[in-house]
Amino acid sequence: MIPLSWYIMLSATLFTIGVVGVLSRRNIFIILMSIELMLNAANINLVAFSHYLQSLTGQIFVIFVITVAAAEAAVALAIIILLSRNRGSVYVDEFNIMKG
Amino acid sequence: MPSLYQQFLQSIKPVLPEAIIVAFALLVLIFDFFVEKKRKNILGWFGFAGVLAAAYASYHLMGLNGQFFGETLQLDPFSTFFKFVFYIACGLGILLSINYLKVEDINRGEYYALMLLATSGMMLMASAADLIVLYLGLELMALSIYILAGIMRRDNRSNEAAIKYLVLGAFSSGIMLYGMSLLYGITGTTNLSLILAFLRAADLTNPVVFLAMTMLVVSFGFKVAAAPFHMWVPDVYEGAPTSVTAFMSAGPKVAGFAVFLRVFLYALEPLRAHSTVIIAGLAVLTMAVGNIMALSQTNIKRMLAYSSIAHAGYALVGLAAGGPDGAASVMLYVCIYALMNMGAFGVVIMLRKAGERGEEIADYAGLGKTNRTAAFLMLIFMFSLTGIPPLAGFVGKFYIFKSAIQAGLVWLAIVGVLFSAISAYFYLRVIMVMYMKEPADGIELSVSPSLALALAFSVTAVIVIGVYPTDLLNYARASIAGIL
Amino acid sequence: MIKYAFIPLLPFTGFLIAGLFGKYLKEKAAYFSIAGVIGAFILAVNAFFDVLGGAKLYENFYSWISIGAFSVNMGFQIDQLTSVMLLVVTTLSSLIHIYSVGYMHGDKGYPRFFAYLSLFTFFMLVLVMANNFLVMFVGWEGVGLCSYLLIGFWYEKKSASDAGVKAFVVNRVGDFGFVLAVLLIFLTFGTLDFSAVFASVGTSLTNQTYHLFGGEISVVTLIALLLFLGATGKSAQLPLYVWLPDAMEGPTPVSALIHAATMVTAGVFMVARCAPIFSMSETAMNTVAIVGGLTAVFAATIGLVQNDIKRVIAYSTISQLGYMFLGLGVGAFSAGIFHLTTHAFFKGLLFLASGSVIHALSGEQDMRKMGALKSKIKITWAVFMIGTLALSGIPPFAGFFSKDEILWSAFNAPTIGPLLWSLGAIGAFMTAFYSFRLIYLTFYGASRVDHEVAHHVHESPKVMTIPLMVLAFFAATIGFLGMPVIEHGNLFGEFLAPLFPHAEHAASHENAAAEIWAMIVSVAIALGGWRLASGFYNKQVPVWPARIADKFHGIYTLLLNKYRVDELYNYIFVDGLVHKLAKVLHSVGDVKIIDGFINGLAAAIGRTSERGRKLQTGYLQQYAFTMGLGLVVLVGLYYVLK
Amino acid sequence: MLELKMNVLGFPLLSLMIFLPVAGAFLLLFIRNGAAARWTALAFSIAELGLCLPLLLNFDSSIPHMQFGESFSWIAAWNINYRIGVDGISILFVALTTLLTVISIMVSWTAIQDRVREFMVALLFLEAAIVGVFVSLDLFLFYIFWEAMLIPMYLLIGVWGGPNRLYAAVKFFLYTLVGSVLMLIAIIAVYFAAGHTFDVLAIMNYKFDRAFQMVAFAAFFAAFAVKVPMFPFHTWLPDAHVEAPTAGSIILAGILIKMGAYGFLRFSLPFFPDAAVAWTPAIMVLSVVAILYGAYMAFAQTDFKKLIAYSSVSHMGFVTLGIFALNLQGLEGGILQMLNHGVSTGALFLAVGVIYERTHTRLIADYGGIAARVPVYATFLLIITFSSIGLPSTNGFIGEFTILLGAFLHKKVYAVIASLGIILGAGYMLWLYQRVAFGKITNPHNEHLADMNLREVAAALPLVALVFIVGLYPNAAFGVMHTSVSNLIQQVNAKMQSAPAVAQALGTIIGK
Amino acid sequence: MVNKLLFLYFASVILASAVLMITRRNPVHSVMFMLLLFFHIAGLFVLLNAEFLAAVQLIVYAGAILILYLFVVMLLNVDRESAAPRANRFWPWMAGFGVLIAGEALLLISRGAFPVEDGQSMRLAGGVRELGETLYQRYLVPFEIASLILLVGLVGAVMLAKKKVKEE
Repeated sequence: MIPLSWYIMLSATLFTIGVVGVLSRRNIFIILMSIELMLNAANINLVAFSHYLQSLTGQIFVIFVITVAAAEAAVALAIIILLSRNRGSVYVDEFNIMKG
Repeated sequence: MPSLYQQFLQSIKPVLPEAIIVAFALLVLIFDFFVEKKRKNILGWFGFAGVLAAAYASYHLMGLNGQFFGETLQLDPFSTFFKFVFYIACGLGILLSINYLKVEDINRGEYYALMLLATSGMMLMASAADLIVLYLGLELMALSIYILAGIMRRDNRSNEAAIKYLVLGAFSSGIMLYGMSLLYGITGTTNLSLILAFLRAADLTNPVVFLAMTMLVVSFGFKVAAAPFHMWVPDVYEGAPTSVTAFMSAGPKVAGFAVFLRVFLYALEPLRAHSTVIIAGLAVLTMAVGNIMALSQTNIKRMLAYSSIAHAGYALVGLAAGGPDGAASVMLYVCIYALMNMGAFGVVIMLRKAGERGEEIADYAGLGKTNRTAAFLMLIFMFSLTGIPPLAGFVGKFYIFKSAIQAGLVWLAIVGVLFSAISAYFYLRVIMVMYMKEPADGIELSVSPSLALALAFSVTAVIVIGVYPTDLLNYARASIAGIL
Repeated sequence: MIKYAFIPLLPFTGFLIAGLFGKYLKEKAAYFSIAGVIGAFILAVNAFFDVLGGAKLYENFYSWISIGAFSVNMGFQIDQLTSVMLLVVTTLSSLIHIYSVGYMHGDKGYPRFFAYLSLFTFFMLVLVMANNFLVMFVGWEGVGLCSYLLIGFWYEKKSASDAGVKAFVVNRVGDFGFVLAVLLIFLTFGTLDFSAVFASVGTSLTNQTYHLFGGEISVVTLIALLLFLGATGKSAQLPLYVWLPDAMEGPTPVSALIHAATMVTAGVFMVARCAPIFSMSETAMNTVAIVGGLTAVFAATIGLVQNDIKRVIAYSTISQLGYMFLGLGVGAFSAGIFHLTTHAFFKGLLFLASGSVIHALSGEQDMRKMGALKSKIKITWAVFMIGTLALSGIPPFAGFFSKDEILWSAFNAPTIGPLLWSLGAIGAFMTAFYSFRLIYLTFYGASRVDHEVAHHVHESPKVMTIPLMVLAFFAATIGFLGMPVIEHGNLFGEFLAPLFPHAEHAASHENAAAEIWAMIVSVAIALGGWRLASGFYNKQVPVWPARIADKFHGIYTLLLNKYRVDELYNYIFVDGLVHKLAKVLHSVGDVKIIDGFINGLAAAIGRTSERGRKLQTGYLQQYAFTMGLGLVVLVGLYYVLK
Repeated sequence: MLELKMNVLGFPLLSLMIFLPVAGAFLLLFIRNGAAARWTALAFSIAELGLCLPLLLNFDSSIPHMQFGESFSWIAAWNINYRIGVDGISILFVALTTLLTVISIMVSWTAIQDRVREFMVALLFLEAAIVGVFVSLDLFLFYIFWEAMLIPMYLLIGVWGGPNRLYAAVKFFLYTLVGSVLMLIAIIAVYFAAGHTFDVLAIMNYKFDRAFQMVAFAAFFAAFAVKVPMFPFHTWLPDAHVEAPTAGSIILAGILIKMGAYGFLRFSLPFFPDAAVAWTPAIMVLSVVAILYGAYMAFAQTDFKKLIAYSSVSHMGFVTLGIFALNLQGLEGGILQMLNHGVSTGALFLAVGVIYERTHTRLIADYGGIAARVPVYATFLLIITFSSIGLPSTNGFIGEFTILLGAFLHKKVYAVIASLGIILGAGYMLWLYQRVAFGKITNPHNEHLADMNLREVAAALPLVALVFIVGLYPNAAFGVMHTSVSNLIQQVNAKMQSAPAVAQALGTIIGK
Repeated sequence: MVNKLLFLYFASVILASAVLMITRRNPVHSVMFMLLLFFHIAGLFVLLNAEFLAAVQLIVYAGAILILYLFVVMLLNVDRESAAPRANRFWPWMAGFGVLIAGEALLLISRGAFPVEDGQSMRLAGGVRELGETLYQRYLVPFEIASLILLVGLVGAVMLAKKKVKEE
């Protein structure tokens, strides 16, 4: 049988990759997708736990996470459209009028 | 046999306030189609009525306690207390917006709907008995506010605020979610009471528990603007429309503290030994960052943003203190904070008019001469934020530091009061500019009945609570009694 | 005996009327002042006879300060010493008041002047009538205040106001000692009442000693020395005499008042008053005597070469005060007081007469611009002459008797007696010399008066000359109250004797022959001084002084510049210890260190804030990174907290 | 044990005294006209002064208890009560406060032309807060008033002050606030240590353990030492004084800085006697340093007000010296000296205000020779100068002497060194007077200086009268405070855990 | 054993495509790798007996959300090769920081204890049906909230992204 910790290790690694993506890529799309990576990492955890704990809550949680991700993506992409319309750029390091 | 309607009412009763808010939000969305652009104000007042109705409902449901809907929702005095704070935040937020939206030319019905939906999200956060509800309530609130922050579509700063808030918010909820998943994995449940029950019996040296807790600290810290998770705050506060900033500085932050209290003082109570240290450390850092950074700000919104970070720091002191008194002090504090901070933003909004941002502190020069009332209100709010008696801000801080000392965190209280003394400098600077500098040229204010109402309410509250805090204090203490 | 409270209160009323209503009364204000002082005089005479009749006048009006065991009454006492002082003060004061009517005529501060004079008299009367140390201190400081006001009367003159400030501040140095003495007296005796304190002197209360600067000192000595420090300030003794010569910046009647009747005599009076304490301490007595003797000589040397007529007299006052302390120091308390009395009359006379001279010369004070005035102002010359004879100690004028008694007592003092006597003798010689130098330079020789001034030389009005003549009469005759040698000839001494039972060293009159010899020697010395002065200065054009001045140029300039003590004090205390140090302390202590720290702290926080702003770069990813970093650090805490 | 004697007057006198000025301030909010605002404020302040009459007449100075007491539950959850009362110490300060407020309003009559109404509102609020500080018998209530007073004072300095007012106002505010917040912590700590009470009288009877005392005393000290101000926490004072308008300076010097010393008396000593004794040497040294240092600073000043401000530092050094002599003489002298300083320095600032209003300069060098033009003024200034110098028969002497006596009985060396301050005091004050009043008129602007008018004389007269009344009959003041001060000493002695180091009086020293 | 092999396969593809996703210059490529990743996560879900979720993962995540991304990427025309650097200049630090996080997390997790470490994996009774029942009974409120969230997303997207004719 697959040890539970394998799943968690996998998800932790995936989570980290997501974090690295968020921290290093300039393209806002990639950043958003990296965040999806983080969510997916959590999802893997939830499903794995759900399976090992014999509890459905984890799976339910995942459904909601996916829903939220969808809504978030919609809003995020709308804002990106605005930004690219107003600024002509999708690179996050160009969005720094406000600082200090 | 009760009628279907009665059955429905009976079943929806525990979430009646939330339902009312949501219903009004939906109605606002629908009416939006029929109200012409000039008269969108009506939608604002309609939304305000919704808040009042929900408050009335909450008032009537005050006796209804317990877990509902498959133990996902908790009704208790604690959540009710916070709901009232949210009503204040939302109600004031709407009142502040009504005229402001016209000035900014973002006069749209969706605005009020989103504000109401955000409020319902906060309410769900406060009464969440399950991590899932907590997560969803938080996302509902956050998502609404991302949109509100970016609602000035052609304004670069508003766009930027929205994207920064959204990306960082999503990043933090990613962390939170991961933390929650770990917590679920360890305890096998997402129900807060069951988590508490599990942890009481569990081996707390398990590093994964610590990891999960830390991740929750990070994401909740993000919501309440605790350093070092605060960095979005100044930019977002500055970029967002001022009315949204006002709402944002009160609502989500208070909601953040609601879940902070619920999760850390209740569900994760067995981990207090660790969480106290972490929260105390965050409190110090937050107070330091907020107060020190505020010193050199020239934009009043940014200044208030840092000030709100600092205030989160004080509230964290109360959280670190823990126990019924610590919790009550946080509750009292955030309530008072919401009032005075929204009042201050109200004055900021007054200065905003077409063609002039009125956001620089220098713009306030001579306000004490040109508009005595506005200046006087700002004076009261600034002194209250500083924590000078006999204004409400003092009572809040007093309770916080009292709880900290009671919990033996004297050093934390000392750090707190010292930073609070430093904070006097930047609050005084506003007063100084208003009263002690000559006005550049005539400042005209955009005053409206709604704004006047909001300011009158908050200034009265700030003074009355300052002089006679007994009732509010007792209410806060009673609200936490029996839960912790 | 409540009526005697009016002795000070009448002049005070005069002060109030002249002060408050002077604006409306103009020169009429003087009458109220004079009436007040004369009233006081009459009461003083009354009191004198009461005392003579054996009455002990002691009265407490009310409890002034009362805290726990500390209790001081507001009250007065009149004993022999007081009654003598009362007479001296009120007489002199009355005459000076009257004289001033003429002298100050036309001055724009006329009413103010009389108000101050009356206030001065009031405080002096309070001082002498006090029945405890603290009430005495009221008068003590009060006369200081008045001297400040009167010396600086012509306040538009910087030198005048400077002199006023100097007088007060130097006096304060003395008061420092007085206050400490009072504190120590209270600590030792538990009371400040004179009679109670003096009654306890010598009891076990005074057995304690203090360790001071490595030495051991008995409490009585300490008290006495501290009191004497006060006296040196008030009575212009070394080293605190510096204010007195400057005090002649005030109008001449003021100088007369200060130098003769009030203020400077306060120190002498106080030491005499505290005779029971002083007598208990040999150290203190010797200190008093030596300081007195040294001052007598020291001031006389300066007097030798001064050219300002009032300045010469001023230094003579210091010198004479030295004699008084010399007398007190050797235990001849009544002799000291006697000299105080005679000195009051002849010094008052001299000052007022010099005022008359100055008045005649339209304000000229420099003796080098005088000469040959004898014929022009005859009355003034005559009284001046009497005063000078009295001062020089030429019999039968008053000064002779009192000074001689002091010298004789000094001679009889154990151990240091001869030394003290020689100091006194040297002083006496120089006194005679400079006194007659003054006479010759002023009234004899060739006229060096400016031509313009010369036309206006005139005798003073009657209102000035009559007081002069009265004073002259006393200066000539009052000495007979203290006849030496003759049995019961010393009425004065016998009157005061009950107060000074401790005066062990008081000169005995048993050795009459020796006393007469000593008398002859001292008269010879005085005459010698006179002769030398006449040899030097009784010429149309004196040559010798200039030659000697050339020959001993260094000493001459040193004397002319008053040993440069003023400059030294100025350098060390005023400039150095006060102004320079104050500036340094201010710029370093307050500005650099304290405010530097505070402002530096504020600036540091401000800089932190400015630097912190740079951390808030506006880059979204940096914000996210900070969050991540926070997470990592918090998670890392696990290893700390575990 | 101290009790709170309830008020039996039939009307709440002390509450009235706190809230009458507040009522006046509210009334002023509806008055637009500057002249009317002045009269209203004056009327209220005089009415407040009038209230002192029943206060003083009905006060029983033979008992040490708190009188005219009122006590209501305020914040029950924290056991906070609205509890007020006066004893022989605080009653004097209340009276002084009301008097100086009237005078402040009178001197501001023409000096304040800008925003008169707001000025008067601030002044009345200030008065209310100060009276509140002196009558509070609940630590929380006390702290409320203590801090509340910062607001009007900040505004008085900042809005109506001199050219550098912003710096001065902020410095004043921050300095005081930093000290105060530390005290707040200590207050809360005391609350818990003494069994959840803020009741001053109850805390007085509670014995704290020594370690706690040491720390809590230090925290209270922080607040009070800044307020007094003691060396080296004094640098806010010169700035604040210099920039404040005349009325502000009068209140600041006259009353505000007394609150620090009052705090020592009311709280530090009875709460923490062991710590007070342990800290005494340090405080005595600081006091002596303040006396000399303040005097030296005064010598270096070229600004009229700054000089007086530094003289305040010096004089307040005497006050703390007296208080921490911890004997009857020192304590009573210290209290009296506070009143004296209130009168004298208040009058000095009044004098500066009068002349500043005419010349608009505070530089000493711009004056000189004005005695010839303004004799009444010169006389007034002279009297106050000598009161400040401590001439016997004026109030200043009584205070300084009794303090020196107390200090001398405590430890001689302090008194000896402090006495040097008397010399320096005469020096800088007379030098000041000389530079201002004497000499020839050097500044042509002063040629046509107008003398004090009737209003100004009327404002000055009560102060001059007090100078001599206290100077000649100080028992009027001592009599009121005797019982309370003796009781304070007894209380401290009774609470001392180590051997009683506080001498009741001379009994132990003299009675051998 | 087969399961373990399958897991290893899924895991390695997931990680590889994740790394590729965040490193590709062209966002369209990234989206493609994301797609690959989602498929393999779905595979993992199957492995964990969560077939329904696997389907949701594919339909909603891959089918809807990812397509939305792709759509916007195309819309904004940012898919072409750009000379601009794809990562900020701190990316090596960030990568190192990632290693740090991963190290820390893995360390804690490896030391951590879970209630069920190697428990027998068995099939949950009811599967989709059970899931549905739980969702609509116990988790009714969250479900309603989710609907509100979607509504907010909808309103927000429409309001923000729509181009008002009058506005321009």
